[in-house]
Amino acid sequence: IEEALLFEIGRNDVTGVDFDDPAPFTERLGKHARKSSIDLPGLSEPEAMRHYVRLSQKNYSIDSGLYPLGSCTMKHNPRINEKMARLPGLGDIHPLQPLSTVQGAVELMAELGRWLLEMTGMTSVALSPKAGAHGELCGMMAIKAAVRAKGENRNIVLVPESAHGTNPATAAAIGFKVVTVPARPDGTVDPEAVKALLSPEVAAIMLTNPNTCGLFERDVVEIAAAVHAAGAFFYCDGANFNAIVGKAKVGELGVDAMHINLHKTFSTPHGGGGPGAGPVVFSERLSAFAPLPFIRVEADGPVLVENESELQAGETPFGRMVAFHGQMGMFVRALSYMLSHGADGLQQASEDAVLNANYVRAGLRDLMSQPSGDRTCMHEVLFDDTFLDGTGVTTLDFAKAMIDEGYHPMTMYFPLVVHGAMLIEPTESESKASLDLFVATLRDLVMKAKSGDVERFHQAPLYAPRRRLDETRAARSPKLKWEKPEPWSEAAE
Amino acid sequence: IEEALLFEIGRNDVTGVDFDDPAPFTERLGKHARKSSIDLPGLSEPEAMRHYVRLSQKNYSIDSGLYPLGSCTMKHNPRINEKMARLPGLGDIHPLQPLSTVQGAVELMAELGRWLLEMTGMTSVALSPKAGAHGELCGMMAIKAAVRAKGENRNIVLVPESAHGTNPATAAAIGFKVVTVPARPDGTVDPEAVKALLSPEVAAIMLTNPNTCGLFERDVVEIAAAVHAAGAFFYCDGANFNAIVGKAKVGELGVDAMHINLHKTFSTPHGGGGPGAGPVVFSERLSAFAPLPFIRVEADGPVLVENESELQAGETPFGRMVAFHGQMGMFVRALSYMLSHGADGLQQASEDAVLNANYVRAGLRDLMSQPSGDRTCMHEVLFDDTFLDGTGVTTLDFAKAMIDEGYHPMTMYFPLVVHGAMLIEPTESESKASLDLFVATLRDLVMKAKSGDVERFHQAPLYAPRRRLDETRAARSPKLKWEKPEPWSEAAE
Amino acid sequence: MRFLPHSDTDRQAMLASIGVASVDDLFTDIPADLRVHGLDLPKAASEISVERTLGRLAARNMPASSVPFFVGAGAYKHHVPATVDHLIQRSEFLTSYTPYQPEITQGTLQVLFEFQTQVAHLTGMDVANASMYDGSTATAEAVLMAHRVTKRKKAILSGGLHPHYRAVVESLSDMAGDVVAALPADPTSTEDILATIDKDTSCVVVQSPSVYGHLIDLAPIAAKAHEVGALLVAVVTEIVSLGLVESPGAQGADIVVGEGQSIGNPLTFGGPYVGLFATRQKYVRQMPGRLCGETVDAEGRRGFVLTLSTREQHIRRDKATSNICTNSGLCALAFTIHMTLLGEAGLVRLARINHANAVRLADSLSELPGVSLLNDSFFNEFTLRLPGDAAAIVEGLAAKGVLAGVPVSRLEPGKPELANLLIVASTEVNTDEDRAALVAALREVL
Amino acid sequence: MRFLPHSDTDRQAMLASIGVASVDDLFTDIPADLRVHGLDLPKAASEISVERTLGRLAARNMPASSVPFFVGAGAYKHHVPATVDHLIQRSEFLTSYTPYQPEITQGTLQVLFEFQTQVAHLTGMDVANASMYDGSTATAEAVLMAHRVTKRKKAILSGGLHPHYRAVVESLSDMAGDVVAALPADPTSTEDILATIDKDTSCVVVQSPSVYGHLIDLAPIAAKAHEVGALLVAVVTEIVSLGLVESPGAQGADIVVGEGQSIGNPLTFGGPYVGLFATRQKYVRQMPGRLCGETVDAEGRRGFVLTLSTREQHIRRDKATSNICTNSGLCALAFTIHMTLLGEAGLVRLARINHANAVRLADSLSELPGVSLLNDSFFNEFTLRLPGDAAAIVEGLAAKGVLAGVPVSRLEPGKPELANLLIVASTEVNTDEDRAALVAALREVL
Repeated sequence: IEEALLFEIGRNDVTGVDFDDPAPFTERLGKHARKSSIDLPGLSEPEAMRHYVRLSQKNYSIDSGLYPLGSCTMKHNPRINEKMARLPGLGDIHPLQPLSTVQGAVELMAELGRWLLEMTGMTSVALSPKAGAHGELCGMMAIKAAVRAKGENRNIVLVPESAHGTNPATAAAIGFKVVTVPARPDGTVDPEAVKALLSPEVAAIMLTNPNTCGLFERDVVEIAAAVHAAGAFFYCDGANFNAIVGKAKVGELGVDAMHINLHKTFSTPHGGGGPGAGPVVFSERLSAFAPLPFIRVEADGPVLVENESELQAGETPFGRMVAFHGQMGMFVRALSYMLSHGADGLQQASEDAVLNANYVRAGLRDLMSQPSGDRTCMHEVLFDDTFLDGTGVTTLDFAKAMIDEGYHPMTMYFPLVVHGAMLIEPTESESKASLDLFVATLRDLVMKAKSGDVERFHQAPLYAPRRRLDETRAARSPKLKWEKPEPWSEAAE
Repeated sequence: IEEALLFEIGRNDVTGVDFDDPAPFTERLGKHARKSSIDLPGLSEPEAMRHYVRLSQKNYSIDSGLYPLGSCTMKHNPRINEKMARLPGLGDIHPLQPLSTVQGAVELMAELGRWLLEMTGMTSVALSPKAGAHGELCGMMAIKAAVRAKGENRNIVLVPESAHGTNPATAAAIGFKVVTVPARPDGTVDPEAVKALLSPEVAAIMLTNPNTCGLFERDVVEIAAAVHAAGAFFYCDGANFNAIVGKAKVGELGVDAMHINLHKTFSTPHGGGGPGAGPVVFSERLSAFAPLPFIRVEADGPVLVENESELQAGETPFGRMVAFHGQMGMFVRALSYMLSHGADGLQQASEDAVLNANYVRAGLRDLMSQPSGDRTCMHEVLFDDTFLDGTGVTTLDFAKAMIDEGYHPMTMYFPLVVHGAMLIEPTESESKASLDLFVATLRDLVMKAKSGDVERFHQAPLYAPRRRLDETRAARSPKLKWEKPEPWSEAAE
Repeated sequence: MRFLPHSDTDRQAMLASIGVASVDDLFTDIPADLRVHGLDLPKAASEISVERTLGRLAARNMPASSVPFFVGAGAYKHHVPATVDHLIQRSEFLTSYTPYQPEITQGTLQVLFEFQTQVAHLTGMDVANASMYDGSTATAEAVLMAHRVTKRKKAILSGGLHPHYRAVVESLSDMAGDVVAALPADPTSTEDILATIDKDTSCVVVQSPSVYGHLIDLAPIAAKAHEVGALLVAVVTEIVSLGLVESPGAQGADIVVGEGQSIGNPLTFGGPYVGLFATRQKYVRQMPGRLCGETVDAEGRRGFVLTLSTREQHIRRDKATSNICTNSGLCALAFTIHMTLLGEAGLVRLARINHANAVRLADSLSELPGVSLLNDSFFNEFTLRLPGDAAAIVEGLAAKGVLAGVPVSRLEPGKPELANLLIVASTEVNTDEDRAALVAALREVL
Repeated sequence: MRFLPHSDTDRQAMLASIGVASVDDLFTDIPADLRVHGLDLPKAASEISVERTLGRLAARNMPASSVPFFVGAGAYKHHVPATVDHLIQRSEFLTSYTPYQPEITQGTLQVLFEFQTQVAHLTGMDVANASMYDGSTATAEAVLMAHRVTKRKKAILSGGLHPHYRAVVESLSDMAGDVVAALPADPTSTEDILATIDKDTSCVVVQSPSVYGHLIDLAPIAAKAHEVGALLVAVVTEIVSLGLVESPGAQGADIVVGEGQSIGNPLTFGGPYVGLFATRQKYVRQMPGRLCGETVDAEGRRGFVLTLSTREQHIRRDKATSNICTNSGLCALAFTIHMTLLGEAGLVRLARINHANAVRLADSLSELPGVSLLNDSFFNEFTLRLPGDAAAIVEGLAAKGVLAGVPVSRLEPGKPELANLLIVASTEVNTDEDRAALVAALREVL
């Protein structure tokens, strides 16, 4: 069933919100009153409800099926978290109302920080970054501030080729030069390769651990030591933290800064692309540079430090990442998730996440190819397209065929170091029965591909709200907003 | 996508709810402790979420499309009503906590009663009935009590053949004999036919107004007078009240009792079959007999009268319909709806409901047949199957074909007095654009039927979660709960 | 008005299509002198204004979750997982009608099939229907059904039956011309119901746990009833009890009715709730209410439909087994989801915590001077004899912010011998602090 | 644990399939001496327990809806229709990922297309992106974009720009080696920004209404900027103002950024909010953030996809226009639904009520002795000079249960000349009683 655009069914004189008219008054807009029409069509409440319900029905979601996007950690989003975020005492407070009236909020932020630090073994935390990439920016700004504080002028950041695109983009955004670290055949970073690149010019290395090939960087301690010995810092991309909560503390691995995607590891909902939240934990070497605002834990309770005028000795924040205090709504959800799991549950969740990924690996290893052989993975398992050689089916075709089987595809063509990569992260939320069905479906698809049933793959998806979309056309002459059709084109319809 | 039964995917040792274990204690169950297993499979929270989300996706709903079920009034269900019903002060109060701690609830019930009485022009209201049919039962019990109080022994109830099945079922449930009143060709009741049936044996007539053919009983005043002259009472089925709110007061039409379906006229959600709420309004002649509990409006505020010991002179309730005080959750939603509309909005809603039905009539009158010719209807329009004569398409086929066009079918084969009846009630919630599309779709289907494209109708629905279901097989050897498959049958699968 | 899609332009265009000049022309069947012009009610209100008005009313009530809370007697404060309330608000469940078109309502139908199975398993019966309005109306329907099955007209009601339930049965029976023999209130569980069963008896109605909290041995009553050709109707108002207590089915009940509110549904001042109704296979065609059954579609795939509707009013009219039409669909959905989340393991644990909390509370309270416990056995509710008028004491405790229970006089007014009795319930929502608060407050007011 | 589906039996079976003896065997890549065994954190908690813990924290805060509330300065208390919050919680929106697979995410994509169109129309610009984190980060990104477009490195910030926004721009520019010329705080709207614009200027950043509530005439600033080849970046933190105030686009702005929280999103102590970002067609390939574009599918049907991603980090890595990845999808959805419910008619009425309430409040407050209003023009927010320290007065009013506004010293600490200034906002949620309460309370504490 097709659903028109709002602009095709709405009318500028229809509204779905009622207001009482204000008593007469004299405007105080000066000469600034709007002269032009805005052209914003409205819908009555029943029409709006139906429009957005029907649109929603064109979406895939975790709640309706397995969502094996590697590196994205699409896990169950508990509704208790949503309920807690909507408590008036948490959802209906203003960031600038007197601090005396929001002490519960400050306590909540302090508590969230305590959990994050215990899980990571780090020293301090910046809660304000708004998403993972924003957390990276925060971490790298702290590193730049630390480099400056030492009076040094290091302008190189090392990034492995398997890294998320945000890593080089972040480093570049604040003027660093990005140098790529080559990967070993199995996708991990070779400490020798790092050492070869280290120099007094190097400010930091940005490493994802577990890495984007689903492997734990087994030489991480050696790399960290070398980086520190060279006077540089170790930034860790925490996107894959879900694999190691309660299993390893990054502070003990030598990390100086790591962002944590609350919307991955701690289940705040992805919402079709956000909002996220990207708190950054710091080692002792970087703690002083954490941005404003931050929570200072004092003897008689936590204090929210907002301005430079409130700083104490040893506090040298590099500035501010964002207006206000960060993603409180996500803090509530994440803390609700953490409290629910507890220490035991968090560890169990990581174990089950890793168990599930390996179970999928075990179910597919005989039919699908792994770039560095069949070895134990962390919370996601990486395949390449070797097994499709000669079939005429590409990774993209294979992924789109999964849609027709009722599944969201896995992450494709990432990491870039692997040809035709397929990165599967089932997460701990999936039951054995769910994984069994998933594995059976994929096995069936592989057999179909190998048996020459190619058309099915090239045509896929057939059973989705849309067939494959023409992305080239979209980019060639971008149509980014609705335009009223010309009268003649209406007549032609 | 298929979804298994809970009993096929659940496990008795899995749970989606955590509890802290109680400290050791000594059981006080006597000899009554359960000895046998219950056999109740559980699901973890993510599994349960997915199971029920996927099941929901197999349902049609108002929020996803027009739902033109005649006599059912499937209108928009505002979410503000849901929000209000969940205020702790309204949703989280116990029916037996001290009345001093629930005065807001009592006030709300009184306020709801005030609105209902003003809209109907009646004298008193019984809020406790749990649904429309339960309201009918309440009304007829009050009538029986009134008959008894007069020392009479009337045991006949007159019911038109076009009535809902609940009318005769209700009368019969409390020992009345049901006598059918024939309809005039246009579906309305002939006062002469009523007069012919009236006798000292007749306790009441049960009339639906507007009637189930979508017509206002134009002789209702004359009928009421005749009924009253014969010493009988006039029960009005209020299922179609949505057509006349703010347009006519049933009290002024001579009605003695009428139930009001809060889940129809006042938009409390149908919920896949309930819960409803069926308050009954009474004329002065019946008010004394209204059941316990009821609200007595006293000088210093409303009082909830729960027991006979609290009665005042002139209060002679016939008993009690239900434990506690009725459907408070529905009272909140209905009052929220009424407050939102106000006097002006309620009248406008009825006008728009009637306007929409007549607009559909106007759009289809040249192609579809109306049993008593093309005349103005109230909030629903009735067609018969004459227009399908000779096509090989039945009313059922036609309705199922609507499913393939993305619509819920209209009410079929009701009222029984019309052959192959199709009763369409769009309600006031539908926009002109929505009705235009609906009319165009039905016109297209009629043309297709007349052009001999019969197979499409016989096969329908093709694009629904299920094709037509075998109802005979279901009834022949009823399978009303899940049974574990025999081992050999598992092996055979 | 935000709920009405038409602009005035739309309305004019539509009137023109219909061929009338004004909306009034559509209402000409209503006699002109009876046409209403304006109601004496307020004008339309914005959403903000509606929230203010209802918020003000809500603020005049004392919510269960805001205080130590021990009120039961047929409705119980349990914790409902957020998942339940989220799922029942999905448009596809909330705004769907009775599943008369099974091809596009398999969601509702499969849920009802799961509900029927869960209720049958819980009660230990063969079949259950797709819900009734509530426990009290289910009980009245059970009595009518027993009359149909036995072709007798006399029901015996135990003195442990909830007085509201008794009143509902009596009111309907009175109108229908049937006989009800109701035993006196039985707060000590000492009545001799066996002695009242005779050859005219169609059914014996026994509640366990009784309204006073006593667990009743149903087996001998079933045996005696069956001996004379009568049925045993077992009533359960606290369905959580079945996690720990033997099922009525296992004890010989012929019909089990109950109130399902405890699972999945909020208190909401008494409604909407969900009535449970289960019986033996042989009586299935005498059951009231909707039934969902399994079948196959035209392609042979499993599917579900409403079935055996020849029992129902929309087919059989005055010959129907009941006049019921609307059931408690959404409450049944909440029940099923909550029960699915619990599973057997969770239900047993929930029941155990309820029982543990009640045992601890009973022990603490009965140590207070002048307070005595009337129960030998109980689940999560028991009856105390207080050294004074229970209603007055409850009011005194409410003023201190503790909701202590239901005075028996609220249900059985005008009986001085019951005036000092208090029914106290404790569930998983009560903390140690709640219990301590009640004990302390009661000590003060006594 | 309720979120984890496996029973121990399941786990054992899975380990066997994998071919390892224990879960520990899956973690052998972590050096043994660094393996953690137990965290110093509490054990798993039931849902009831989580509700108690977080409820206790919530109870220590004073919610906006519980008191007369006049706090603004970049975040505003508006009424969000229940429909909005219901729809954004639908599983299909809430638990979906970034729409990288357009065939099965047309719902999210069409909403983003509607969002982009609404934002473009509101701001009077050609194109808008699919949202940023919030207004402050959108402003920082706008400055970076202006640097890219003009190939200059100096941004001029008006003294009416929200101090937090200024700090965010300064922090990032400092790190990137760019120049920021920030004018002093301008509570009286008397700065001469035109004089500061020179040939090195890449952009002028002006907020209207300013953080002090003044409406700013953007046209002359745009003219002067364009004269020297610089861009005008207009900042709107109260998007409702655009219902009554001329759009920045109509006044010549080149980039419009804003905070969209006011429409559809709760206060939530500052986040998550939704950043708006719109610009001229010619700069579209220099924009940061996601863009949704129209296209067709293999059958020629209209559909939507994320497009122009060659600007983005996941393709261009260190050459991307921004490092942004996650946006504010769900908040943008809330914005779009609320804006759709409002429509132009509703937005204008909403804006009018806001303005009316603020005008009435300003008039009442400025009559108090020693209180003066600094604004000639304003929308729903204005600045007062009080006869004493504003922060202390606000604390005093909070103790009386009135949240009166934002003392300028909260945003600009350590500047004695600003210490007596108070920024006061009033929206449609304020009643006559709220206003009277503020006036009365302020009269008392002065």
